[in-house]
Amino acid sequence: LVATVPAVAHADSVTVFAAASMANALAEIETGFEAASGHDLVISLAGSSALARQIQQGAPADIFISASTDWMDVVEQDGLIENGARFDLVGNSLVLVAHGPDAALVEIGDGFALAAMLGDGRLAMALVDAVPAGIYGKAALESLGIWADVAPKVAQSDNVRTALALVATGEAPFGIVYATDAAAEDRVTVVGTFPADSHPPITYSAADLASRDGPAEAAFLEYLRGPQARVAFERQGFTVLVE
Amino acid sequence: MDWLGPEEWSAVALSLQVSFWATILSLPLGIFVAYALARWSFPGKQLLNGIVHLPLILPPVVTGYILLLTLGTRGPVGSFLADWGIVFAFRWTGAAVAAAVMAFPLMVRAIRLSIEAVDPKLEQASATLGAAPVWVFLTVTLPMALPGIVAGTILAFAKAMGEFGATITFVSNIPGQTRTIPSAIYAFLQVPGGEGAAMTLVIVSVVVAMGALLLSEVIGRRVAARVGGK
Amino acid sequence: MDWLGPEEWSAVALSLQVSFWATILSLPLGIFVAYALARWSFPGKQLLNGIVHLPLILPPVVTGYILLLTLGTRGPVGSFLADWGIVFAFRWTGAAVAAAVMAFPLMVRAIRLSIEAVDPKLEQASATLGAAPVWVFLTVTLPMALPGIVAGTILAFAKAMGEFGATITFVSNIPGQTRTIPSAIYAFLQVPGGEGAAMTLVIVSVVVAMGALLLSEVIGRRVAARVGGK
Amino acid sequence: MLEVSVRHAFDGFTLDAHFSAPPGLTVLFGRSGSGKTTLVNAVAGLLMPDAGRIAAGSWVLLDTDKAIRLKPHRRRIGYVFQEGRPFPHLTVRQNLAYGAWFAPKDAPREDMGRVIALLGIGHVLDRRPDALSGGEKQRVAIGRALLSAPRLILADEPLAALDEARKAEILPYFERLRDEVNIPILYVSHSASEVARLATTVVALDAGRVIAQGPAAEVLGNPAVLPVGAREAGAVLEARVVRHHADGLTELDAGGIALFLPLVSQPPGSLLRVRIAAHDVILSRGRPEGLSALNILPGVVREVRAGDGPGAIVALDTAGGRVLARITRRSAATLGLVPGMAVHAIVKTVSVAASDVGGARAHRA
Amino acid sequence: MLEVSVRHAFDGFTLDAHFSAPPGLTVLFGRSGSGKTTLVNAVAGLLMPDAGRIAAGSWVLLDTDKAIRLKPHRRRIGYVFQEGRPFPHLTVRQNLAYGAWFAPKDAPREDMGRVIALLGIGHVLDRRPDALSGGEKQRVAIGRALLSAPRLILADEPLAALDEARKAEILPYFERLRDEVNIPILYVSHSASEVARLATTVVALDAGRVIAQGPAAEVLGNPAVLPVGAREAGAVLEARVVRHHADGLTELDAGGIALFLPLVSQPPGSLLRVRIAAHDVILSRGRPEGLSALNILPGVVREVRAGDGPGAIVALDTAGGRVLARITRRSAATLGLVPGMAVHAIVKTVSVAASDVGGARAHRA
Ligand SMILES: Nc1ncnc2c1ncn2[C@@H]1O[C@H](COP(=O)(O)OP(=O)(O)OP(=O)(O)O)[C@@H](O)[C@H]1O
Ligand SMILES: Nc1ncnc2c1ncn2[C@@H]1O[C@H](COP(=O)(O)OP(=O)(O)OP(=O)(O)O)[C@@H](O)[C@H]1O
Ligand SMILES: [Mg+2]
Ligand SMILES: [Mg+2]
Repeated sequence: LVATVPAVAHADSVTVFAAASMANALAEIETGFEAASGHDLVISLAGSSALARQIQQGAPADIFISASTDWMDVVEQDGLIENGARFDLVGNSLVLVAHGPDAALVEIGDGFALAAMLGDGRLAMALVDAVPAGIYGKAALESLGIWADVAPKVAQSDNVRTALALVATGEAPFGIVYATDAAAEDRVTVVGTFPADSHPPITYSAADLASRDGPAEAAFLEYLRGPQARVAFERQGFTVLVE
Repeated sequence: MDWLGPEEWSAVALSLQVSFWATILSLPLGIFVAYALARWSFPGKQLLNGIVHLPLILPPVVTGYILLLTLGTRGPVGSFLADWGIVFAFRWTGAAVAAAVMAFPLMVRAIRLSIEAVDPKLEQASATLGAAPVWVFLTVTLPMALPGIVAGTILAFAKAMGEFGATITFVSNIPGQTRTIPSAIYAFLQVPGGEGAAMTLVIVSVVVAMGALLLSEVIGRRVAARVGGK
Repeated sequence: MDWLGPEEWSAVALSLQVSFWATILSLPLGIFVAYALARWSFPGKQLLNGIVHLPLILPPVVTGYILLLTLGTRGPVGSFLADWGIVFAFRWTGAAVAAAVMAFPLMVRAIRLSIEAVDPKLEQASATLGAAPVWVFLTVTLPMALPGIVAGTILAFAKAMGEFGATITFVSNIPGQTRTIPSAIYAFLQVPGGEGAAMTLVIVSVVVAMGALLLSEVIGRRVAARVGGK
Repeated sequence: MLEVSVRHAFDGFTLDAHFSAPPGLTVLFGRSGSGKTTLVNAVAGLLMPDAGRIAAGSWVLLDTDKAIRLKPHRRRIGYVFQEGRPFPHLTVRQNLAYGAWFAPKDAPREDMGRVIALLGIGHVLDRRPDALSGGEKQRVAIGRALLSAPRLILADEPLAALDEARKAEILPYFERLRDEVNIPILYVSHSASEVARLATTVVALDAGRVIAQGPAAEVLGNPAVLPVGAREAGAVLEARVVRHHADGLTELDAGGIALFLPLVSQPPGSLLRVRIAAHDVILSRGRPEGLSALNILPGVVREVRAGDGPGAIVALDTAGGRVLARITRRSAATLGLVPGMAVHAIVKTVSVAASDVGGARAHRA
Repeated sequence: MLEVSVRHAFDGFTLDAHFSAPPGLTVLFGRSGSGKTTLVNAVAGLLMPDAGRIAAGSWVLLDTDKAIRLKPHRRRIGYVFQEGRPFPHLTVRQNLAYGAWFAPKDAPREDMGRVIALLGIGHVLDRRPDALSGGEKQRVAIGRALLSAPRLILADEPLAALDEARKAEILPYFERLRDEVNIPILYVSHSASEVARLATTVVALDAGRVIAQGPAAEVLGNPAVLPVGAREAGAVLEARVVRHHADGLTELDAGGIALFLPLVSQPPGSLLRVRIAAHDVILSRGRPEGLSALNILPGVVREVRAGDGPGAIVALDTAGGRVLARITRRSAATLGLVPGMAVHAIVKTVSVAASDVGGARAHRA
């Protein structure tokens, strides 16, 4: 049971614990960063809750990118973040998707007739009390005053991708997912976008963890804020929040 | 009992219901498949064996997704069944199907092992006494394999109680319909500070499953005493 | 083979490594526990039986979380072991532990069933011939229970290959360290466009597990022929 | 008429046996490992032989040439296995009732109570076989087969595990099956007295082949072919019951010669088969006087055959039939026995033991 | 000296047996279900009885009063099970070698090749028990027990599944174990000839209790206590080999009386035990002439005991020892037998059969 992380003379490595929904963007960033810096980037992708708990339990992570600000708060309260080294990385928006390539668009506003549109069908969402996309979606429906009507028709998945799959397969006629996910799925149509003020801002935040500091870590934080990373995030449909 | 809210109680009741039916209804097929694998040789036997084990090998999400694609209302099997009024999507019946599929390999393995342990000489004796194969099976093989059937059933029940990934992927999490204990626990664990509520449910599910386990041990001991000698 | 990138190959290799060690190293304990449950009666037997079945009953996330809390670097057992240089947290060894724990009930049940099917009269015969209990076990019980041991091992291996929830919760999803096939599949499924890559991995894991299964059937048939009569 | 012709090769053992058995009870006789169980299994359908034909009259159980291979459960066989094989998960009572569940409802049926009483297993009916003694298990196995309303009984050393007294109780039952119920029986046995008493026909097996077959008297009277040693030679006489005497003896008439036996239950007039073991016969030149032996059969020496050892078999024609005497070569010389010489065969009453007396079923078939 | 005292209650059956056996071979004799196997299991340690004490000399196997309960594997017992119980997962060869693996390395050991030859299982050594005949399985079980270098042999009807010829081959082996190797043997048997030949002591069981015990001659010579029917009564004489004759007979001397037997292998001078079954003896008032029987023992009637049936047992003191004759009451009356009367016992040479001759081991212990 020997640690297998090799000690490389010059190149350093940095371990990033990141929400799984960042996988594509981070894959692109990894290639760019490793080429540019010569450092090694290790990315562990899982749910934010699992990652946060692991960090609490002493995971060898240098940087945490959370899809939920709540879990970032937890990590911060435990004093696991280097002072001030937390920042909002990217944002996302919430959309209503419908099954089929050419569903009619709808106007999303106060009291819009989502419940009626659903009929006997289900509204696919991520877990509304647990998973960020679900929490945001519920908040949006509440602020639009239709949660009470819609709630009995909601089918909650353990993550937003499964919710999307339910719509894609037609199992559910509508779903609430991130714009980033909806964009890449041909079998669904984005029929509307929730107003940004209808839910708390959807923010992926990043933090430098209070662990070992090395040159690679600093370099990566720098890269994350840099232009190449911005391109990568935007290509996946995120809005970049760092200046 | 105020330490469990009504939603949690409904999750507990639903889990029991789902696990019970998942287990009971898959038992006949489980016995049949176990017997076929234990005693017959036929083309495609290894394929059948592989398919039975698939849910064990695949990540539950994948199994759930496959179920969704086939048994969903738009899926080939699902749409056919829907014409007959049998719908699994977003119903507790779908949760039962998911649990049954996930538990099936465990059930089959246990039963198969027990069937393989039945001495064919006793089956022969039964045949000479005029019992047609189906009667040999019912009067000798099946009762002699009871320990494995009990074990397989309990294993399947326990697995069904704990099944989460395939269930939530296939039938989502709808309170009162498909929100089983594991779904509820998962949800609690996703939010900071939810550990306490999750732990309560963990305890409930452990107690229930332990009860089933104890019952099975008692039945198992009776059965073993009856099958005798062993 | 260019249809799998180096990261995926490393996940495949890691899964094999993790499953292999998880299975092999838990086998002796599995046999011991199965024997104890099958043949001894002792206070706390039902408790042991319950604990063994726990990972089946609990959602994998919970099991993973419990492992994280106990075997993590800050956990009571983990920190103790760390003093001895044994670290599970965020290592492939931890993934192996998670897989072993999750697969353990399946392994124990299969072996236990087979041990229960061994005729105690043969064990008695062995004892009269001078074999001390441990030798009775090694020369009679164990070889006669081989079909169940093979079945249990393969079941455990298959389960280990498919294990995901507890693993990712306990040891995260670190490429080359703890990213097994199921974790990789999960990561692919969390982003748009990852389905193709996920499917490739699903196929690889199915092929590997089917290979193991076929092997076990072949071994099983040999063993059954040797144990004879059955 | 049961016709059996079976060829089957195991690794290291080949069974190649052909015989036809007239109605009644056919004993398979042969050393351990000679293929008796294998042959019986083939008849039961538990072994599908490489080639062969098995038929009971027009009822064909197996004909590999015609690809007829009746499944065991269609053969309606009552098979008493050598190892018993009671069902461990059923009580003795359920074991006994088992066969009846599958028998045609109109099949002639033995009375359960009678069989239980006969086998002496009334006190264990509610136990499982695991809590039975070896002999009790075997008796349950016998009962189970008998109660299944079989069309053919196969019994593989059914009485080997039993004591003499118990054997003596059960043997008459097999006789009754043979004579009254008229079920063909294939019966494996090592015991000459069982053979003599029960067999209509004896088939002697050795190394998988039939080395002798024929009526019991003939095969057992022929020490040259008898596979298990000359001790078992003997003759079987037919005799009719004359009367039962008050002192517990039954007087029989064998072709005009009076024979005295311990009381047998058959009424006067019935025909019996009486086995006289060759080694129980003493020969005397003159009519002996003042002996405790009651049965003295005058006869004429037909043949004197000296064996390898010190013994000789003397075949003797009496009015009751052929009698064999096994004496020493020295005695044969001393008495000057030659064919044609008149001698007396002395047989102690009690030498004709209970288990050697059977209801007669002529082996003329 | 093997002392056994065991009390154990099953549901519906209670074993309450006490006996002490001198060195040599002790036969347990009794009807099916009388408790023989249960008793043997208690000695082997497979059944821990409710109460009891079992000791071989100073070596205590069980003493419930002192809470001594030796584990079976510490008892060094060679147990031939009634059902054989060969290990199905081992070849015959491995089965035979099994016991040797656990025997102390310096324990006196039988020669494997010899045992294999004796049992006639050389051709099946590489097979698994499943491919053996019933008798072959039993022979493997015997071999396995004998080759385990045991300090005590328990044999539960070891020869029941075997034919006469095979029995005759194996019996001398048990004699040798009894006499030369000096291992105490507890031997369950239904066969009077086995008992007579082998037994130093006979323990007769009935319904879980010892109803008679003592030297073989005494128990077998006492039809009143013999549990399995009067047919088995007989006397055992000790005789010394005088010479072997060219015509295949061996002349013995039993207290001055010449006895002729088929050739026995013991050299002149050896002491033999010869069983004469009561039903093989004919009594004559005068000295008979012109008979084929070679053995004529003059004697004096000691006792005439009439049984329930038509038979009577006549005990007769001859120079060679007590001889029993089973005759009819009618003959007894006809001959006017009364104690003190001089008669001749006529025994056919060959009535003293091979399996009834044993190397002598006096039962004086
Ligand atoms: N586990 C048990 N429970 C109840 N009764 C039992 C049990 N085992 C044996 N018996 C009874 O004890 C009696 C003696 O059994 P045992 O096996 O000692 O007989 P045995 O003398 O060996 O007979 P056999 O010659 O038929 O083998 C039988 O009546 C049997 O039914
Ligand atoms: N499956 C098998 N494979 C190889 N040989 C076998 C198989 N079954 C039986 N034999 C052999 O065939 C021969 C005949 O066996 P069978 O059981 O018919 O003998 P048997 O006459 O019934 O003897 P017994 O009186 O000992 O029961 C034996 O030598 C046995 O070893
Ligand atoms: Mg046989
Ligand atoms: Mg017994």
